[in-house]
Amino acid sequence: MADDICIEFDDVVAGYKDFMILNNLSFKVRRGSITLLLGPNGAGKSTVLKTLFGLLKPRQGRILLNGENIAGASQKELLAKGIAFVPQGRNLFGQLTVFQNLELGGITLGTKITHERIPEVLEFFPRVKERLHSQASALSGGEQKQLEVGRALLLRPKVLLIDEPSIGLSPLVVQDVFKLLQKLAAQGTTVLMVEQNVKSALKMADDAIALESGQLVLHKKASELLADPNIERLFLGGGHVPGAAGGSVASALL
Amino acid sequence: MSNALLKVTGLKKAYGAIQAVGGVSFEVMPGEIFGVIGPNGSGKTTMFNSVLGQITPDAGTIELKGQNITGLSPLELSRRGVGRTFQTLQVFGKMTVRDNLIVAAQEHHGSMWSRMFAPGDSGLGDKADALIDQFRIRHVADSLAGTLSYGQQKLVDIAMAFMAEPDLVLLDEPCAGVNPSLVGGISSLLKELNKTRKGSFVVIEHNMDFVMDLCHRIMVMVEGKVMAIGTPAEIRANKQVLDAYLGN
Amino acid sequence: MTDFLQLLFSGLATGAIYALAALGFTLLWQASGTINFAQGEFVMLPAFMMLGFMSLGAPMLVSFVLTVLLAILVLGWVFKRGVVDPLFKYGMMPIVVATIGLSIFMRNGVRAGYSAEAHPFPSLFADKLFNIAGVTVTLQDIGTFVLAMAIVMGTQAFLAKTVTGRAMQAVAQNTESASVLGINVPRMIFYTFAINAVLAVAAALLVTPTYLAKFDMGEGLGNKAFFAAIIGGFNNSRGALVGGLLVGVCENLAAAYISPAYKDAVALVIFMVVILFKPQGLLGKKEERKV
Amino acid sequence: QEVIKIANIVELSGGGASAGTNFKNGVELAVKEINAAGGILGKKIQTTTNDTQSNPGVAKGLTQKAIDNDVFAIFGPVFSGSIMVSMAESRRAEVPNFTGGEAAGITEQGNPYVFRTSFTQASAMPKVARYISEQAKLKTIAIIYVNNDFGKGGLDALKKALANSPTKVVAEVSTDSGQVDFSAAVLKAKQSNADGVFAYSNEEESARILRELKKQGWTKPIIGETTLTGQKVIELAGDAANGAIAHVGLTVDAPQPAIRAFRAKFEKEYKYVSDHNGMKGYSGIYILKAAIEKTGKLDRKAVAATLHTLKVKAADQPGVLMDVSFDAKGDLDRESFMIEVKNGKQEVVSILPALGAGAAPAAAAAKK
Amino acid sequence: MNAIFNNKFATLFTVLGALLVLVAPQYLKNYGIYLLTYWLIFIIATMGLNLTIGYAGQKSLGHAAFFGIGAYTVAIMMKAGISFWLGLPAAALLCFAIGLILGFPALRVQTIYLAFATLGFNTAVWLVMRNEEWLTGGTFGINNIARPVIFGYSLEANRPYYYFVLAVTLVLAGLLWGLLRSPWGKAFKALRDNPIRAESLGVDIRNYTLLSFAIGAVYAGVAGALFASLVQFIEPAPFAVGASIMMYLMVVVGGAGYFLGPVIGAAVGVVLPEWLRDVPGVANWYLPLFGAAVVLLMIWLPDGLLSIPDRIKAKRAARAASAARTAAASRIGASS
Ligand SMILES: Nc1ncnc2c1ncn2[C@@H]1O[C@H](COP(=O)(O)OP(=O)(O)OP(=O)(O)O)[C@@H](O)[C@H]1O
Ligand SMILES: Nc1ncnc2c1ncn2[C@@H]1O[C@H](COP(=O)(O)OP(=O)(O)OP(=O)(O)O)[C@@H](O)[C@H]1O
Ligand SMILES: [Mg+2]
Ligand SMILES: [Mg+2]
Repeated sequence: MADDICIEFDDVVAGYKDFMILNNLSFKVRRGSITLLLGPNGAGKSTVLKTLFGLLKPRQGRILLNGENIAGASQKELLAKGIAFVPQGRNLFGQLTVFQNLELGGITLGTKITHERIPEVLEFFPRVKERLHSQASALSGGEQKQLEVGRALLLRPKVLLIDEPSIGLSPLVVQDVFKLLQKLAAQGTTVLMVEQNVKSALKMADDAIALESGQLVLHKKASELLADPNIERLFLGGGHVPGAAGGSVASALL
Repeated sequence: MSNALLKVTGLKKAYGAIQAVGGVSFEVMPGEIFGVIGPNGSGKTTMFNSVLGQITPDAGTIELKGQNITGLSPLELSRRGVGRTFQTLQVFGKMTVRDNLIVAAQEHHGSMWSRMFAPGDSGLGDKADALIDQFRIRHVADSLAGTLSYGQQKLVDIAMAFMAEPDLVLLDEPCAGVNPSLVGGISSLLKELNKTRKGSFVVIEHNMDFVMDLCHRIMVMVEGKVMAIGTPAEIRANKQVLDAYLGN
Repeated sequence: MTDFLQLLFSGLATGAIYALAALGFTLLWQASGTINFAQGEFVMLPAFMMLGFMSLGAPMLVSFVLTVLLAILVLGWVFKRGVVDPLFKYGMMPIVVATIGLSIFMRNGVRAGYSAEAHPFPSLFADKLFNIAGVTVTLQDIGTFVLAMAIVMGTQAFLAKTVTGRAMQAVAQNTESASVLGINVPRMIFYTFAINAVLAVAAALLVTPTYLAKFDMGEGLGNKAFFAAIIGGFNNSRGALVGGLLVGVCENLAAAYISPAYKDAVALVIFMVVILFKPQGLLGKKEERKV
Repeated sequence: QEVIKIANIVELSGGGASAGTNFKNGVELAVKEINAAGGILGKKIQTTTNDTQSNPGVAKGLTQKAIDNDVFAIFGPVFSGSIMVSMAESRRAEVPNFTGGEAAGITEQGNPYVFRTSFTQASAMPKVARYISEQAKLKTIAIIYVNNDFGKGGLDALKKALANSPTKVVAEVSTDSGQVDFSAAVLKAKQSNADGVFAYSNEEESARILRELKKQGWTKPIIGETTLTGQKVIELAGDAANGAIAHVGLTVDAPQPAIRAFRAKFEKEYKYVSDHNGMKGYSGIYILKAAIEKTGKLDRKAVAATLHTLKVKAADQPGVLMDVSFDAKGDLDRESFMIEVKNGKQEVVSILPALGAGAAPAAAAAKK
Repeated sequence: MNAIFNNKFATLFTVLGALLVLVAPQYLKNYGIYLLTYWLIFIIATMGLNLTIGYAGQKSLGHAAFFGIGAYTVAIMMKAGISFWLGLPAAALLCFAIGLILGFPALRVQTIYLAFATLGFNTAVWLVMRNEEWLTGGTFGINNIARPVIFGYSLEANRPYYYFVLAVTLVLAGLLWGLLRSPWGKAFKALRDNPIRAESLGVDIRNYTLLSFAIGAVYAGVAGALFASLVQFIEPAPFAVGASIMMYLMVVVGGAGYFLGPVIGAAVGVVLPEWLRDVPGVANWYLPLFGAAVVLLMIWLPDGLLSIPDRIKAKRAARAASAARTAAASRIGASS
């Protein structure tokens, strides 16, 4: 089984300056699987991905990729090892055109390969294709997200880190993207994905990891979790009003 | 139909050759929760921004409670009791979460001159604290909003829109990036405000469970045009909408 | 008419000088999102370096090459490591103030350590006058104009047409995203400042014969260049050329036809009008969509 | 009092840096010599130097600082604007204050503690005017001046001096300090069809004006004041400086032996040729020395009083460079020169007598 | 904002500082007092700029123009025989009005483009000061400006004038403090952080923008008026663009958006170079040293000197938050 592990967090402590977000976090991700990272807002999911991709330096612990410690490696090195990252929020170069954004996405590949692959990627995202020579900042929220996902796929990564791809995407596009990820996984790509769209994500994922306050609270097969009667309570709020202090928000306002 | 709260007629906005909004008309009734859905790039956000004075539409009129508000500034709209959230995160990054909420409502209390002598929190501290608790951001209440996670910032943004108790709130993808348990919370909040204060809402959202459960009526936009307006059940049953947007 | 042409040509020559200095501003703005208030001093220092090499007996071109190397090291690498790297992530204000400090340091350092006098500087071009239909121009004027044009166009083409150029711009627009894509951010920043250093040396070579090598030559030059860059458009290198030429010509025409005492005011009026009606400058790109 | 403390308050940075640095170097050279020769009345001189940044507000503060430190005399600032402000302080403290400023206003305030080291524009410009209208016989003249207190002061003084002469001022062209392109200014002078041009600006700008005049083919007389034909200007303007004529109060190229000696010593010490500001500072110290020695004691009030009637001969006190006399206002009087640049060198074309020496025009042209 | 007074250390610091400012002049000679007065005047001017830049986020590079307008207003009025006590409010009012006008470009353009526009304004004002000799004395300036007399008591000497300026500084600081702790303070910050969001929440960004300029300008104008009668001579040079840039430097070095930032910033800009003059052996190098010091200060503390307490506080808060997080995490760990 051991050589089946693609990514391993071993006792990682990481955070922003003196604010430690992840405290002795350990988990493993199987090669060729789609692993979901779940948890409430502020749990530290994005921090996990940022640490993995070297944007935050871990204070302690090891981060293993195929058994090799990659803690402290530069983004360029990580990309060379086949990892790609789609961060949360807006990550485009607004004043450059859509096409130029794609070109920069392939900067580690060289211009020739990039230009060959761009049309392939655009096939998945017709909206983006239509706007190829617009300024990136002029795109709608969802179009921008599509462009970002496309930009990462250009690299044909072996490991794809993707932070809430569904933000801003319309349902049909979400389905398409999920299907695409499944196809990639089937071809051997390891996908580590953060999602709040828990139900649909669980349906397409293999494994699920849940974080809370930077702590691992659960690591299960996605199918098991989906079948778990507690899932409603855990992730979906069960439809009732949240809030530790009790009382509804509305009453607070009145 | 003249008693509509918000009435948009023939709204158009083009960017060069791209007709982002191509003649949209709809009405929102007092006390209504009105959903807006549609594929990416169908012009929802552009429609919002035109209604809210953020951009100038090429054509069309917008009426609020029967008064023409076309071309009014966002400020004027806020004064007339229209609140909003943004699709992109828009918080005050270098202010604490609590101050973010306080500043969201303070300008609705007293005149500019009287505010010069008002207490620092304009007496809004309790209200802010209540919302902070409801949105489960108590532990970051004194952090600078810019250092919060994506979802937390989104929550701050939504909470801000409610601080001043507007009559009409336009929300652009409020659930994006928000944990499902809180999505339920937002839904309940809107319903409750709708019931108790007759608050009206226009919501753009790609989360169908949320929209279908919450909205009284839904408008579907495709390619800058209205494809359909109807109750959730009607929309769910609309073949065209399924093909263009919802899938399966 | 002859008078007008004389003013026009002289203005173009002076404008070319402004353009060269302004180019540094637009380059740094596009490729690093910073403003270097020591830009004038970045031209002044190489002028003294070249003088130094020449006084040691090196011929002009050799001095130029040596100065380019030295400038890449000092104004490029040291500046990047010492000032830009630690401040880059804090936004514009600290860098602006640090470069103000740097300009005071460089200007007065040269004064205290070397000389408060103006020193003549040899021209790249022979001292030749051309008289065309009553209008006199010097070879220096023509040469400066042509070279300035070429340098500005070259820089603009590099930024807009090459992937490296765009990667440099990408770093300025969104540093984290750039590194996520594997763009070597430190290297791009180094390129930016190295190119800026080379441009500064080139500017020094062309400008100093007219401006004279003096510790405070950067002050006046920097101010004019700053205006020129704004008028032309901060985020477009061709803007530097247009802005520079416009300021040069307007000053001259205003001095002759309006009022010499208020000639700067004319540039100023253009400037205000541009700012108010086209804040991004004549050739500048529009700001991004924000909501 | 063991030493004689002297404060040097000069422009070492900002617009006046060249002038201030020269002035300071002159002062320090003189002090070094005097100290080496045993000081004044057996006491050594101690100087402190402070930079005004060419800013009057700072100059005022520094003058107070010098007074707080109980200095015997103050040298500087050189800039007229600065001395106008700072001399209120030295006056209040009754400390003799030597300045390089040339604006007429300085000595018109009735301040008994301020003394010049050079001509005022009010005394220099009549000489220039006389040259323009009587010797060069120009009917009309265009004036290119720098728009600051120095340039405006000169312009006003010259216009006043020309008012009763046959020469008319047909163009007044304002330029900026630090200006680079003088094509419009020269063009305006040309358009005025004047018989000659009077150029009045700082050294570097003067050089640029000369170059532009040459470029635009100006062949009529070019006349100026000290700054037009300075060593620096000639160095910077090259060929273009040839033919320029100026009235110069102090010049290192003057044929007097004391001045030649000074030139050599200064160049040896600082590795460059002094300008007139260096001479102002240098001779200023020697004037002070002469005044103290004549007074016989280190009493500021008495020394100031002495200065007001002081006459020093270069033969007795070579450091003053030329025979000099002071009047009750603190203005000085001495010979001056008309200089022409020939083959890149200053040449004295005539020596103009001191005003006090009678108005007989010096006919003899002294050649170097 | 109130953190600075909550902090015991800061309170101590403030009290000590206050004592120093009150007592020190008794032991200083003229020059020392002159320098302190200079410093206070720049504190007033940069307090205003701090409001414009640090709180309201409007990038202004034209502050010295107001400083000059204040100085010239008082000087010209006093030359015309009008009392300083009429001149001072006139200067303040005039600056307020012109400040409002300068605010208008800020409604159209932001960030660096605004900095450019204000820079242009400064140049224009400077040109008028230099060229309109009939009004401003042109490059000759205006000399012999008298110092005011208060209740028959002359402030001509340096020490009384110092205390007078100190009193003005304290009053103006108090007013600004009150303004910033009121809802206005938050509105300014909201304008700085995100004007688009602010407007949609009912913050009248137009009024606040204009007022941030106008109030800032009033402070500069009052400072200018005091400056004119401190130096007793004015000419255009101290009000040129370079001076605006220096004031900007002072605000940022002290800490933009920190109430006491200008106190430190003005000390760096005014007192530090004077102090460096007297460091033995470097006299000729004091300006380069000053420049280098500014660069080093920025590299060390990009948010300004007054960010030190905030840094310490942030560090402490981060540690506490980390601890809280670990505690929360261990509770979760126990339950699952
Ligand atoms: N730049 C930062 N500086 C300081 N603290 C930060 C920063 N970014 C995030 N944090 C803090 O780290 C914690 C975890 O953030 P993270 O972005 O990892 O959360 P997340 O699980 O991705 O949440 P979300 O679902 O909202 O995206 C949050 O409490 C947040 O306040
Ligand atoms: N400033 C602009 N310049 C050019 N095109 C624009 C601009 N703003 C919007 N558009 C275009 O208009 C169309 C509609 O954009 P809009 O943001 O309104 O879409 P949307 O319905 O909100 O989409 P999403 O669901 O992805 O947020 C898009 O194709 C977009 O590219
Ligand atoms: Mg996240
Ligand atoms: Mg949208």
